[in-house]
Amino acid sequence: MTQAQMQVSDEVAIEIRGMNKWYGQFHVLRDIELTVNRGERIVICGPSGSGKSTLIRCINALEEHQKGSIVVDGTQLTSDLKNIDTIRSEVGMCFQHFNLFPHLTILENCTLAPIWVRKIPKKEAEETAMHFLEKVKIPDQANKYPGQLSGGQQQRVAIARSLCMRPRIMLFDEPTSALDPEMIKEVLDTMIELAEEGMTMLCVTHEMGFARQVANRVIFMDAGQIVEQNEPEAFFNNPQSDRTKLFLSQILGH
Amino acid sequence: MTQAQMQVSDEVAIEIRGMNKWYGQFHVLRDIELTVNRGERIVICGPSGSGKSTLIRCINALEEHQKGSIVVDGTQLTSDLKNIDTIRSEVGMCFQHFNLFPHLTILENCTLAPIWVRKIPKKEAEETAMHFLEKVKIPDQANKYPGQLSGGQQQRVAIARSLCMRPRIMLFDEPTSALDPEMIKEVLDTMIELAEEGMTMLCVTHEMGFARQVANRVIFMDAGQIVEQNEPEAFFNNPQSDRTKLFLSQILGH
Amino acid sequence: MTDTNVSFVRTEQIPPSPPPAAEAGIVKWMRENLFSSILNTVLTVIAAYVIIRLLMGIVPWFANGVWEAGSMRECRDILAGASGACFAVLVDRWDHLLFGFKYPPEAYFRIVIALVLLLVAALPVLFQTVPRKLLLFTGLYPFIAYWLIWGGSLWTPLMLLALFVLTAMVYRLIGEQISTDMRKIAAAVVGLIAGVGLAYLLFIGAGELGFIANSIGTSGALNTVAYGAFWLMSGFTYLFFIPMGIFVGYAIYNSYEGGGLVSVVTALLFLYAALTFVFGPVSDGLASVVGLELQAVASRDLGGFVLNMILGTVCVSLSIPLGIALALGRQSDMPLIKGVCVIFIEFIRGVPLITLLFVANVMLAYFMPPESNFDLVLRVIIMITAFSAAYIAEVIRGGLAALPKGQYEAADSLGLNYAQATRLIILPQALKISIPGIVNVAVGLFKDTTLVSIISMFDLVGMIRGPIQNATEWIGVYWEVYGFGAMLFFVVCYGISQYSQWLERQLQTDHH
Amino acid sequence: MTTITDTPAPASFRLSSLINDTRYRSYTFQFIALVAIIATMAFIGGNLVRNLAAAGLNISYDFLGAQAGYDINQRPISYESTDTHGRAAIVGLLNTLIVAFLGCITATVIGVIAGVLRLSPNWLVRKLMSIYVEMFRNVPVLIWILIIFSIMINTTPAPRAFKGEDATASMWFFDSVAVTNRGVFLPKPIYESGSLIVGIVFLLSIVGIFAFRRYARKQLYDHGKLIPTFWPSVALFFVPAILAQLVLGNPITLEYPELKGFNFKGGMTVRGSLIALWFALAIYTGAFIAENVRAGIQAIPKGQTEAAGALGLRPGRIMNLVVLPQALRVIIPPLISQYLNITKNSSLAIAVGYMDLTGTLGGITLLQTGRAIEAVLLLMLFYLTISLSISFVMNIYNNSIKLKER
Amino acid sequence: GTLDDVKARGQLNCGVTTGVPGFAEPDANGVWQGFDVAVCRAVAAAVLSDSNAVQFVPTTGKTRFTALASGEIDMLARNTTWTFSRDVDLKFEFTGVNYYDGQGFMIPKELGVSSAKDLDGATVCIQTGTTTELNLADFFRSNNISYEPVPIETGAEAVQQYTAGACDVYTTDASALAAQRANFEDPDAHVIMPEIISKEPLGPLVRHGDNEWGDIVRWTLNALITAEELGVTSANLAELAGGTNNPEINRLLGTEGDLGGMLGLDGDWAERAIGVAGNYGEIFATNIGEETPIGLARGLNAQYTDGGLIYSPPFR
Ligand SMILES: Nc1ncnc2c1ncn2[C@@H]1O[C@H](COP(=O)(O)OP(=O)(O)OP(=O)(O)O)[C@@H](O)[C@H]1O
Ligand SMILES: Nc1ncnc2c1ncn2[C@@H]1O[C@H](COP(=O)(O)OP(=O)(O)OP(=O)(O)O)[C@@H](O)[C@H]1O
Ligand SMILES: [Mg+2]
Ligand SMILES: [Mg+2]
Repeated sequence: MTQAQMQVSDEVAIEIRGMNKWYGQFHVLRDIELTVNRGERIVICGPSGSGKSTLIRCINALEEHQKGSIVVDGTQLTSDLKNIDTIRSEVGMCFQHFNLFPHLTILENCTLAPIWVRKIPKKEAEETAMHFLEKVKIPDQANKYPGQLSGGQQQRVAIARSLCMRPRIMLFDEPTSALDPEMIKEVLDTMIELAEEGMTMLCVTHEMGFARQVANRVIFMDAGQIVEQNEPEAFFNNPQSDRTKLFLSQILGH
Repeated sequence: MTQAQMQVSDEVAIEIRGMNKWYGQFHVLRDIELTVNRGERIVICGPSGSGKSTLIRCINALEEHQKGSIVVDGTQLTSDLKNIDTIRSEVGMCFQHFNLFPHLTILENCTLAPIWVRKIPKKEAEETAMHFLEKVKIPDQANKYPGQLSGGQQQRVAIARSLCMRPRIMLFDEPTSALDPEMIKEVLDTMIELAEEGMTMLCVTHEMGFARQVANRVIFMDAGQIVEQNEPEAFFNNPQSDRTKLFLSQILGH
Repeated sequence: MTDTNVSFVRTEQIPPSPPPAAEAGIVKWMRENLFSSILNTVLTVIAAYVIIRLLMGIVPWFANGVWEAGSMRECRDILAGASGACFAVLVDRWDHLLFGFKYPPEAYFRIVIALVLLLVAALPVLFQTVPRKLLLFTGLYPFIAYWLIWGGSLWTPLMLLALFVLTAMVYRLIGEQISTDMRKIAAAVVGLIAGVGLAYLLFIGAGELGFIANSIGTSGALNTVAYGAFWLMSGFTYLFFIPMGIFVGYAIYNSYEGGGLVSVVTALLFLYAALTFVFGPVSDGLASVVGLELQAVASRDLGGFVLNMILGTVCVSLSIPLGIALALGRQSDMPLIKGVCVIFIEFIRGVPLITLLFVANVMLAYFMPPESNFDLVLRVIIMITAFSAAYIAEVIRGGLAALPKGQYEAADSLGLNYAQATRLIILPQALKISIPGIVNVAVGLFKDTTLVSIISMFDLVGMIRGPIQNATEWIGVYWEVYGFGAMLFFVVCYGISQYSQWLERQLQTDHH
Repeated sequence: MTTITDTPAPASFRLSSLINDTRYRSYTFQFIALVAIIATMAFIGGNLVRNLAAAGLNISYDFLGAQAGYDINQRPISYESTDTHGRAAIVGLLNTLIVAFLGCITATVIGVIAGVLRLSPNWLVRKLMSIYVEMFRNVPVLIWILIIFSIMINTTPAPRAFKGEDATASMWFFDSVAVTNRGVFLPKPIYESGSLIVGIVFLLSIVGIFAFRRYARKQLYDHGKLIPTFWPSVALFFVPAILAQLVLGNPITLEYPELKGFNFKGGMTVRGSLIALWFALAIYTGAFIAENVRAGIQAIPKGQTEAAGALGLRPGRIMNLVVLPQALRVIIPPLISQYLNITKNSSLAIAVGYMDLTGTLGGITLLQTGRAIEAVLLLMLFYLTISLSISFVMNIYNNSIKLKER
Repeated sequence: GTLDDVKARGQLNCGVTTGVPGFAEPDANGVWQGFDVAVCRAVAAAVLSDSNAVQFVPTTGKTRFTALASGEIDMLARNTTWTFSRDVDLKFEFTGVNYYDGQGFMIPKELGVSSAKDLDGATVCIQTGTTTELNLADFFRSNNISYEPVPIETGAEAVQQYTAGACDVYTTDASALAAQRANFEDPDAHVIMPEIISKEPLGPLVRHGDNEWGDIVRWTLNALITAEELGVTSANLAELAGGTNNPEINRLLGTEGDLGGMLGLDGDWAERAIGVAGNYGEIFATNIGEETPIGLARGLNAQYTDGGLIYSPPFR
């Protein structure tokens, strides 16, 4: 299945306008403009330190931006905690290092936020959790602790944990880069499945195969700016900017 | 370049005769017989726990053997401290975990032993050190601390540190197994270069590409015994013993 | 030039054989462990000499020990000049050493039961494998122990327990069970009460500050400065007493959606009201109907080793929550709160415990309202708790720092708020890492409880240095009593520290 | 690329922003905390004022200027019973510093030795050391102070045992040192003209030792010559000064302690109370330091020793050049807190009659003047200052040797 | 006032020492016994009609004044010397003297010293916690002789040092010296020197400002003294309380006049106080007198009629 077959609506899911961010004096993100429609699957790539992580962390309010606006699902991201809460419950996030809670079982990991944030009864939350664990193909591990799982399994649990909050948008920050090669596939498969269901996704990754297969759009960032964005085929086969060409030559040659 | 092109002399570098070692009641090394000529490059492989590390640690007197004899460069390895010193200054060793001294700069790591053991003036020792650091391609890191380097760089420093003692024999104990894939190549390149210069080398490794490319001889160990040894081509293409076949099938299939 | 004959295949296995004879047996052990080098041989000889000399001194003293005598003089007569201990003092003053001299002997069994139950209550905290259900007993234990040790009516601890349970129920009721409209109303009411209450307190406080300023007066430069500062603060408080009240009321009202603040404040208000108005009459009333009385014992009458144990356990358990709060405060990014916590922790850690005990003894009473007169044991508990809280806070801070940043971020990204993240994610992990450290602080603290002897409390050491050594019949005893005291502490502390080491090993393997 | 900058209007301020807006939230909380702190202060302060007035007391530090009236046996600075309470407090403070300083040094020495011996290959020594460590770590320091003091008093002879024909005790080192249960009496140097030169020579020889060690290091670095330094240093320490002493005709003489009347007279005295406290603190804290040292050494991976060994370094050098420099970084932070503990535990001095800060200011002064609040506050202030200075200095040192990481 | 507090509480809080043989020490059963303790019990009996309604609060030298000032205790009956500054500066009220003491010296006989003036260079063990240090410093300074003070916290430890020879001389109040010597292995090997270098009038004290309460403590003590003077003993108390022809006894025991009412107590208050352990002389004899291990002679503490200083103002 190619990206063309997945439906993209016209509804805007994320709208970023003139967003700027500084760490102290260091200008990490410069005038970011980005509109993501509902159902879009966007892959973000770029050299290390180019601000990819920072960008998607801003969308989730894990980092504050200093200028410009971010509107997620109609909610403006301001310093108001209520808005932040609303946005966070709309947006799920998967980290490079999974960040599962090691003292809770897989099931508890998945039900914690639904119970405490969404105030869903425990039983119902557990049913939902089992549903998503089945989806990521590890229902049988539900009562184990994260430490007993392999990296790939852990990452899938992390995805399931986010899904349990029933987010409308998922952010992924290099979800496979901490994994051994055999496990990467498991996780990518899960993500592809998710994409097929029409989840809006922003994914920082260097897995170009994944980008080709599922992305609607590939964004290339460098030095805190969006340098180029295009549909995957066009992006890979016919990059425009020199910076992109150089980057692609390194990444694909590797 | 293949191994045939590197010269091997008839001079004996290491001679091990009927060597046995026990840890308590546990018989780790059994009747080891091994002669290494000057300039030979030997790769030792075998399943985990087969005694590979123990063998090469015995050659360096890091472990005591209880029966049999080890003669390195004409010096018999006894519990006599003088002999141990002589042998250790002839034999360099690289460990899996590099074991750099974290409180000393790279340069100090490299000059410590030459100054204190070989009594080489500091200036001269530093020149030698820089020479070898250049050889392993990290002269610019000389004044950093090990903690500030990547794993591959650290392993290369470890090699340079051994070389600074101008050993005639180098022992490597799985020098690349703690490294990320990208870094393995850096280190193997350095080792290949060393091999090309005719250094006598004993290397415990599972990098079969490396073995094919540089080794004169591959030794397969199991349960504390040398089970099979042969030239790399013969060893890989036509293993004799069942144990070896099994092992190779596992390792190459991987 | 290449060695052509490299290929070799082993056809038969070499079976493992035992090591050569010289490599085994006691001789080898001795050689390796005692006489492996000249230096070691010398050390062995020296060590052996030291041990023999010590034994030569101690063994006869022990062996000759007199166990039955009425006084030191009788002991001396029995020993007739030979070196020997007078253990009779231990027999004679056994009760006093353990329980103090005022605790009613017929109630000793109560303390023994309380201590045994303490072990049971501690089990689920100390060992993960013990059924979690026992934690319920741990929660009940303080009330049981209070009743057993201090006696009085069972209704007092029971009522307290009931109040706590009720408070928790009120909290849940407001927080989770009632409808949003009801919660809005509750929020308005509670906000009003809390706001007015706060404004009232601030008003009083402002007056108090003015009072202080006036009583300092302006004689002398330092006084003038203090005078000004107090009036300034007073003015500040006057200025804000109404706005603060309104604001706090409004804040509580406004937070009805989250439910958190409202339910916490409601629960606290409930607890306060219940304690002041309901608690006394009801428990007295119940007590007059059905007694359930144990002979009451005043805190003052506690003594001996039991006092050390009580001070140790009570203070450590109380200081853990305080320590957690301090540690979290110290991690806070609000400078004022962080500053207060840092100052508190560093101050407490910078002064010796006995100066704090002096404070408990000579100063604390001055800080309390004139009519309140709580007894020395309580004051000492307050100071020791503050003391150990500072140390525990540092241990827990280490545990917090050991948590990867990713845990905080994951909690944030799931939408958990600070309180939830802290309670559900951060603390459980940080505390687990900190347990060995906390146990070490506890051991140190337990040993330090002997310092209360310096402020005239009759703990084990106080008992020895006071009544026993000054008793007419036991003037001159020394080694026996101190040796006994040292032994008691050793047994307990060594046990605990072995536990903590076991736990550390356990945690290490957990991580892999 | 377009650079539109339609920055959103900052969210309008509402009262609820004070709680819900991350920009104001922390200020709000801090403001509330500030008011709460002030209110608590008001509560405590008001009570204090009221209670003091009721008791007819006032806070005043005038007593520090009043005559103390009591004697102190160990006086680092001159002090008479006619001096003020303030001066008595200073004497006490100095005594605290003396015992803390001696205690820290001795505890470190004991701790390092015991810690290293706990890793000894010798089974007996290892066991003995772990008995020592466990015994001291698990019994309150107060009990140890009392026990050690008692041992000292009862096992060493009283001065009068040295008296008469049938003396049961005798002095050590050719009648120059007397060990009694009142303390140790040592010869005291008397400086006559010329002794200044001897002193200078001695100082120079100490400078010389350092210079020599530098020279030796330089020889090694420049010419690869390894010069032994231990015995030459020892020789340098003693020989020049002794030579100068002989050449100048013994300008420095020793005054030997002599039994006169009740006590040994002349010479120097190290009082029993000081020794007992010093020894008790050192041996108690030494047990803790031993554990830190052991942990520090064990924290160094075995690979470090092996790598150094494989480079041909001998065990002694491995210890000095590789293991100890690294172990030190692990040992220092807990060592700081042990030093602080010694200082704080020295406040138990009064149990053995050593007149430290707690014994003077917090003891007799408090008792005589009844100024409990003032005395206790001052006492805490002094201790706090000492503690903070120690940890300040040690932290600077600790930071200076921290390992560099990525 | 304090009286109401005590009555409301039903218990008298009385500060004592942590243990001085004969004066205040808990016995093997944990019951406080001693000469100072008897005063507390007498007051309790007078006020609360129950000599056991006393909470004894052990205090050290450091804590005693704050304990009293802060209201933790109602009265302090602990060997506390009545001095000007304590009375005036620290704002306490001494309600009388129950024991006239003085600081003395004890020294082993074998040293052959007969006068304190010969103690030049001696090491002196002092039990800290009272006026001892000051007296000692004054004495040696005025006599221009040197000494080495060794301050010790508890009597037991001082004795230990002294007997081990760690000090040559032991100084504290003469009463304590005698008491402790009596318990030595060989009491005769030690002598108490003739010099008494200070006046140590010891007596109970209360807070300044509550004169009613001060009066009760003062006159309870005086009642005990007067009882001895008038020959009222525990043996004949009941009989005399029935009424005698000695008006002074009658006033004391409440059969004549209303002295008790003036104090805010009832008429039998003195009878109850005396009933606890007898009159002053009996208390002395049972706790510290020559028949006890403490073995103190009455000396200065004899009634004025016997040449001592014990003297009570008249009950009228
Ligand atoms: N907390 C911080 N404080 C200061 N600078 C930071 C901080 N976090 C990130 N940076 C800097 O911001 C820049 C962008 O970081 P970011 O993590 O977004 O890069 P990235 O594109 O995700 O890189 P990578 O591929 O390595 O993850 C980097 O130069 C980084 O050093
Ligand atoms: N110090 C020791 N004491 C006891 N047994 C040991 C010790 N060191 C190693 N052994 C045992 O000796 C055997 C051989 O160990 P060795 O480290 O030489 O194996 P290896 O072939 O290097 O394995 P690997 O590939 O895992 O490094 C193993 O069974 C190991 O458990
Ligand atoms: Mg990143
Ligand atoms: Mg190995």
